[in-house]
Amino acid sequence: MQQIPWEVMLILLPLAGAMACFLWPRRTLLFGLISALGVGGCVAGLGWRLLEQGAQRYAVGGWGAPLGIDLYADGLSLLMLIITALVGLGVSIYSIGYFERRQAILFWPLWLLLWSALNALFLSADIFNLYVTLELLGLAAVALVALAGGANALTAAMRYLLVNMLASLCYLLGVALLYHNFGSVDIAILAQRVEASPAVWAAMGLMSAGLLLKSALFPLHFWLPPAHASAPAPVSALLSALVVKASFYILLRLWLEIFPQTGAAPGQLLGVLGAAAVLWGGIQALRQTRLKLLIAYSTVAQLGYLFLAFPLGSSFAWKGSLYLLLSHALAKAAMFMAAGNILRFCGHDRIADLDRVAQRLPVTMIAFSVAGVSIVGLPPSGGFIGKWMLLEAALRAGQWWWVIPLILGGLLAAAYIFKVIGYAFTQAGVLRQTNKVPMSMEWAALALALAALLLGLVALWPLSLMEIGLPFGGSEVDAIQRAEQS
Amino acid sequence: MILQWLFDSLLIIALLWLAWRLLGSADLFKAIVLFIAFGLVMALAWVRLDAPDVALAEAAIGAGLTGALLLSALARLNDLADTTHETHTPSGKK
Amino acid sequence: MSAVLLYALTGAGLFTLGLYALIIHAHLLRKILAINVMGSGVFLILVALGGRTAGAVPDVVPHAMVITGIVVAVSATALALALVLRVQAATGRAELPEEPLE
Amino acid sequence: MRSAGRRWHYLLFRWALMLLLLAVAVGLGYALLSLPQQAVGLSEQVSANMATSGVQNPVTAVLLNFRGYDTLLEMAVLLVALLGVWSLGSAEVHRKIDPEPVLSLLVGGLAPMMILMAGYLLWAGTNTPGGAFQAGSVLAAAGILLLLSSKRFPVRLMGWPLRVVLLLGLGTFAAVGMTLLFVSGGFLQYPSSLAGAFILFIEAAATLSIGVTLAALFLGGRPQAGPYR
Amino acid sequence: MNWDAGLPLLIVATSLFSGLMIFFLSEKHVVARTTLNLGGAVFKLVLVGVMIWGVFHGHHYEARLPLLPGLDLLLRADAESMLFVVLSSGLWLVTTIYAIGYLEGSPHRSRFFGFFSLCVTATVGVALAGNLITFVLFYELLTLSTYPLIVHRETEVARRAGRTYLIYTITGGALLLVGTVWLYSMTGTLEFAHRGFVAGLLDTHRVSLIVVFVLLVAGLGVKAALVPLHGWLPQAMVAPAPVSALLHAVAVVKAGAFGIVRVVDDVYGVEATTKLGVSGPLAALAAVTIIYGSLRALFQDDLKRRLAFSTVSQVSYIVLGIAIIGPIATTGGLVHLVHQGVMKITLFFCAGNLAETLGIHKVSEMNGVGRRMPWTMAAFTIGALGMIGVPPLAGFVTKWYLGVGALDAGQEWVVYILAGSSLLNAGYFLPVLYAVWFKPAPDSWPDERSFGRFETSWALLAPPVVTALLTLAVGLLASAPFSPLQWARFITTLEYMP
Repeated sequence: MQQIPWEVMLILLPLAGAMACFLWPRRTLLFGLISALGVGGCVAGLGWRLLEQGAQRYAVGGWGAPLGIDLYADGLSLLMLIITALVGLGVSIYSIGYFERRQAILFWPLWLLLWSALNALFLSADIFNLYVTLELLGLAAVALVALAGGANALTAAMRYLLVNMLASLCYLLGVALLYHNFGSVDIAILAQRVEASPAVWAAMGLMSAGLLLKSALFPLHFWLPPAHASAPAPVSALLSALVVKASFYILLRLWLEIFPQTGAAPGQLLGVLGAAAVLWGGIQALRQTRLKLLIAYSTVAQLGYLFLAFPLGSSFAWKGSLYLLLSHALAKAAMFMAAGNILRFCGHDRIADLDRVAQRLPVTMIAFSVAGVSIVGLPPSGGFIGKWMLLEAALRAGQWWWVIPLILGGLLAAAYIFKVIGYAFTQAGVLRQTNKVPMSMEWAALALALAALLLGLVALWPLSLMEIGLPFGGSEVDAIQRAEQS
Repeated sequence: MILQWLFDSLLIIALLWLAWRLLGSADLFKAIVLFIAFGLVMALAWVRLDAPDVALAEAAIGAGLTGALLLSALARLNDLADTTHETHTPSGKK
Repeated sequence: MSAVLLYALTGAGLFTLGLYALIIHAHLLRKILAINVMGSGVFLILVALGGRTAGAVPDVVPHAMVITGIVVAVSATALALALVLRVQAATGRAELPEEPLE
Repeated sequence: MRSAGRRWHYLLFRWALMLLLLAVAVGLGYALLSLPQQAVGLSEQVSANMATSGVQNPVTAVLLNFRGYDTLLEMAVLLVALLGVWSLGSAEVHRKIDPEPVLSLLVGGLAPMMILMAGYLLWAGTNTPGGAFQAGSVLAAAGILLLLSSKRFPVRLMGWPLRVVLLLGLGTFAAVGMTLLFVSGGFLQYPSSLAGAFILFIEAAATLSIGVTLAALFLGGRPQAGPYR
Repeated sequence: MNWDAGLPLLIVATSLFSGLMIFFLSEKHVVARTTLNLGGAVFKLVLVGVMIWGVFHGHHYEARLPLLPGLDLLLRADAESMLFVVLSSGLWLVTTIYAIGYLEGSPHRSRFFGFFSLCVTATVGVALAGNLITFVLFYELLTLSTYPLIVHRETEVARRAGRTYLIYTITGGALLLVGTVWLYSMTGTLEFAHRGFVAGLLDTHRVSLIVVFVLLVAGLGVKAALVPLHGWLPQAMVAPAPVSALLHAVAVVKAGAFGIVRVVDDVYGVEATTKLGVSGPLAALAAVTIIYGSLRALFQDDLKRRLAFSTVSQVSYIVLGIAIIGPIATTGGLVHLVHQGVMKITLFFCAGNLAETLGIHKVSEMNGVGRRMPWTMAAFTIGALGMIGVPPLAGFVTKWYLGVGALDAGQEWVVYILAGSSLLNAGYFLPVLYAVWFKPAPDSWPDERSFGRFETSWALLAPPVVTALLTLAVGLLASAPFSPLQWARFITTLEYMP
């Protein structure tokens, strides 16, 4: 029996949806939602296959690596695809009410192309193909930011575009070095052939620099707050939840497969930068007076956590980092949507003037608070599980100092989240002029926030998916450690 | 052989010199013209490196189209700069 | 040293030269030019190193990659130029503000 | 005082940057020199599979067959760039000044020739240098010349006909890929006997799309017709 | 579902469910809200009754939900948890009735009662937690659900109090979390066990264990209001009276004290606690808190503030009893968990009644109020005398056991602390009682409202009377079976059994 190649469907379906939206602009909503649901179905199909048969490799064109391009799906890519589909569905529903028609006919094709790029990126096993998907992703993201119009959004988009182009070139140069050293651009083949050499070091430096720039690791985060804060709310959600994660995903893959034997120093450096990001982003978020900027700086901080796994390097730490990534994606998307609702409702997002929003937009406020719980890392939430795993990994590895940023970051996050919530509990007068917020926008935010919360209660399930294809190496090490100690 | 070396060195020096000049030029128009020239020299380099396909692509896209895009953007930029104080268009949704 | 490596080194030079200009210059058109020069440098490295084959025929896979790269570059450049125009229209300057946002 | 201080900072920054980049360049150069003398590229695999690729030009074989998926995504990149430009504003339809008569005359002669040349490049691309991208860009150049020389853009064609042409390349590529999925069981897996025909078909569509897309990018905005007005 | 696993879940879920339902009710649905509130509370109490019966008949109630590989969310009914569950669910019912009366006609009641129910959910979760991570989870949930209650009035003062509360408790929660993870990374388990689960590491990880102990106690001490971590408690008295009752008697400070009990008894075990040398400093800290709280209470004119400092002092009796390390003192500490709750809730109810009915907030305004509100003030008197330790009231039993326990453990200094503290208690309560009963009443009260037949509305009056009677009962019937004292002794035997 011939198997349906879900991987290919995942890439082509949103692509086809984008083309249909472009061709029939009056039907964007229909095509957009069909694509969103279809992608959800394909992810489920792929997940089912992975559960039954383990990691999958698909040779596009039948050539196979190294000549052709391979698609590869294991637990890591599957989880990224699932989270993309979840956030994507939420954003799609949210966008129905958010955009007026003129923007909608541009938003939908761009968003579906972005989705296609994300899926292609998470499925690619080829570092040059990853470059193409990165470019597709970056350009679509820039176009979506610029959709907001206005001087802030335009300058932010411009900065974002330049950063993207620069980062992609750095990455491409690294690809060139790797290809010419080992004669392949396939990750698995490179992983077999790679051995430490100056070229590998240079490639690691260049590719990491490019990808860190795109993932906005401190101090390369300067472009992120303006871009994420000035984009339309659903776009902010996509950028913070998924787009920055995409480059992190590539970095993770490279780090796990190609650069494992470069020694401990680079990992420690990334850890230090991550810790700095956590603290700096938290402090900056606390200082902001506008809600969307606060959330954007919170993203800077939260991205920092993900890098704390690099110095630890154990499979448990990687999983914790990935878990944080997943829950941050859901929570942050919910948060930006909630901010979008507030912005729509009040006409501004000045935190100090958020009087009585809690009473007027209860669902939105609950969504924000619930997402905040996960961002802070309080139980029971996905953020808590991720932090717990990182804390445990750090203490097990004897590197207790990583506990400090993890905890301080949580306290800072609590401070800036409750700063917002606190303003919602004020007695100030009733707002003068308010706009109606569609119900779909409120409930989409709440659904994603609750999903982030739920991640804290069903951790075993995502954690078992992470085992498919053993992207983080065997978990036996952890099991043995555990057995020894108990 | 020596001719080959001479050609290579000339090409490389031309590339670096053009890049240096175009990136340092005070006049934007001149910079763009130099950039087009740079693209054409790049095309020569591609030919020298036995990459005729790339040479064609570079000449047509890298030098030609990008150059045209840059020139037209510069022209519109100058138009905007001339009229910007009287017809300052507040950006936003159209 | 072979000519091939010389070209590759030139590519490295173009890359850093472009990077320097990208950081130093404020005008957006110059930044875009700088990025294009950087791109040419990367492409040069990619193709030049493909010439280290035994026979006379160079490795063509990097050629295809570079063609892809050139098309990507022109797409990004076109978008960037359109953005520059809009930034100029919105702010009156074709430069990025020092402070991102207030 | 303050401006002097700032200037001093600026100079310091410049020098530090230069040193840093010099270090980068040296490191990069060292890495390049340290590469093995003999490449371990994919030349052998490429030449071994040329026979079944359906074309004679190895670059075309890589671009449209071996790594055709990259090219498919690249067509999407072009579309995204165009959508991005369209989202930024609309293009003027009416020109303020009449095009120069000399230019019009020149274009009248040049454009058909360029279109012919594009066709040749496309055709020749299967076995000699050339191909969809080169042909497409020549086509785009012809389009740009036409745009520059014409007094008024063909508004009537700017609606859905334009969109169809813009999507032609990507759409054909994806559709062929999907068809092959059902025919030969693999995405973009050409049956070797028909590979040449398929590739030419895709390339023809792609050339048209690339040409029109690039010309539309040159226009720098949405055409003022149709729903995207 | 298996009933033995279902019951603990159900006990937690009753108030969770009613809380979530209440959020979606509009302000106008008074009847539906009241039904949900009281229904949830009564149902929970019935379930707790069933559970006591079951535990007595040898049932082993345990619900597990896998959280991480090797780490479960565990709800379990053991002797200690039953003590706290009974206390919190019983007092919750009373407090709910009181709150319904107290908040009648005020805005945002759905929000208030929603979080109120979540708060008790968290407390019951804390009580039933069978391992440290479950404890942490509900402990944090408690923090989150009490914050909206503290800022409920939405005034600037309330918001500042809420902010202070969060700063203290979130920081405390973070310390607790670090301690927990650290402990887990050493032991590989977090499940509460009689005599603890760290004994095997005493030789190898001595310093780490001490640091973890400090972290855990610091985290828990914030809620238990151990000096110097008590700063939030007096500020939080701006909250409505039922919330104060919740903070001081039912939930928050109790959760902290109960956590310390768990850490000493079931995480470290008394043996390890002694061997590590951390019990002495803990006892000293508790003693300092007892004296400091009483001293500060002496000088407060604001009634609720005086009561708040009294709480700071009284809760540390629990910690002191545990830290003395000895069966009798531990019994005294454990039983004070219940006794302090019953007494302090009475006092706060009465303070709320004074404020609601007569607008009295200050001690200096209380002259002669005994004649205007005899029932309320009688309840207040019983609570206050109990606090001082007058026999045969609840507080006396506690102090007796603490004193005897300290002598038994050879720590005479504790007796002086107890005596001093009792003197101070008398010092800040007796003048109030004197003024209430013997000083002449002023011509008019600050802000009097009439409630018809009774001195105040029945919903405000019944709860303090009931809890005052309880104060009397737990003291008088201390040696009856199923009294808190007997239960505490039972727990102690488990811990100290050879």
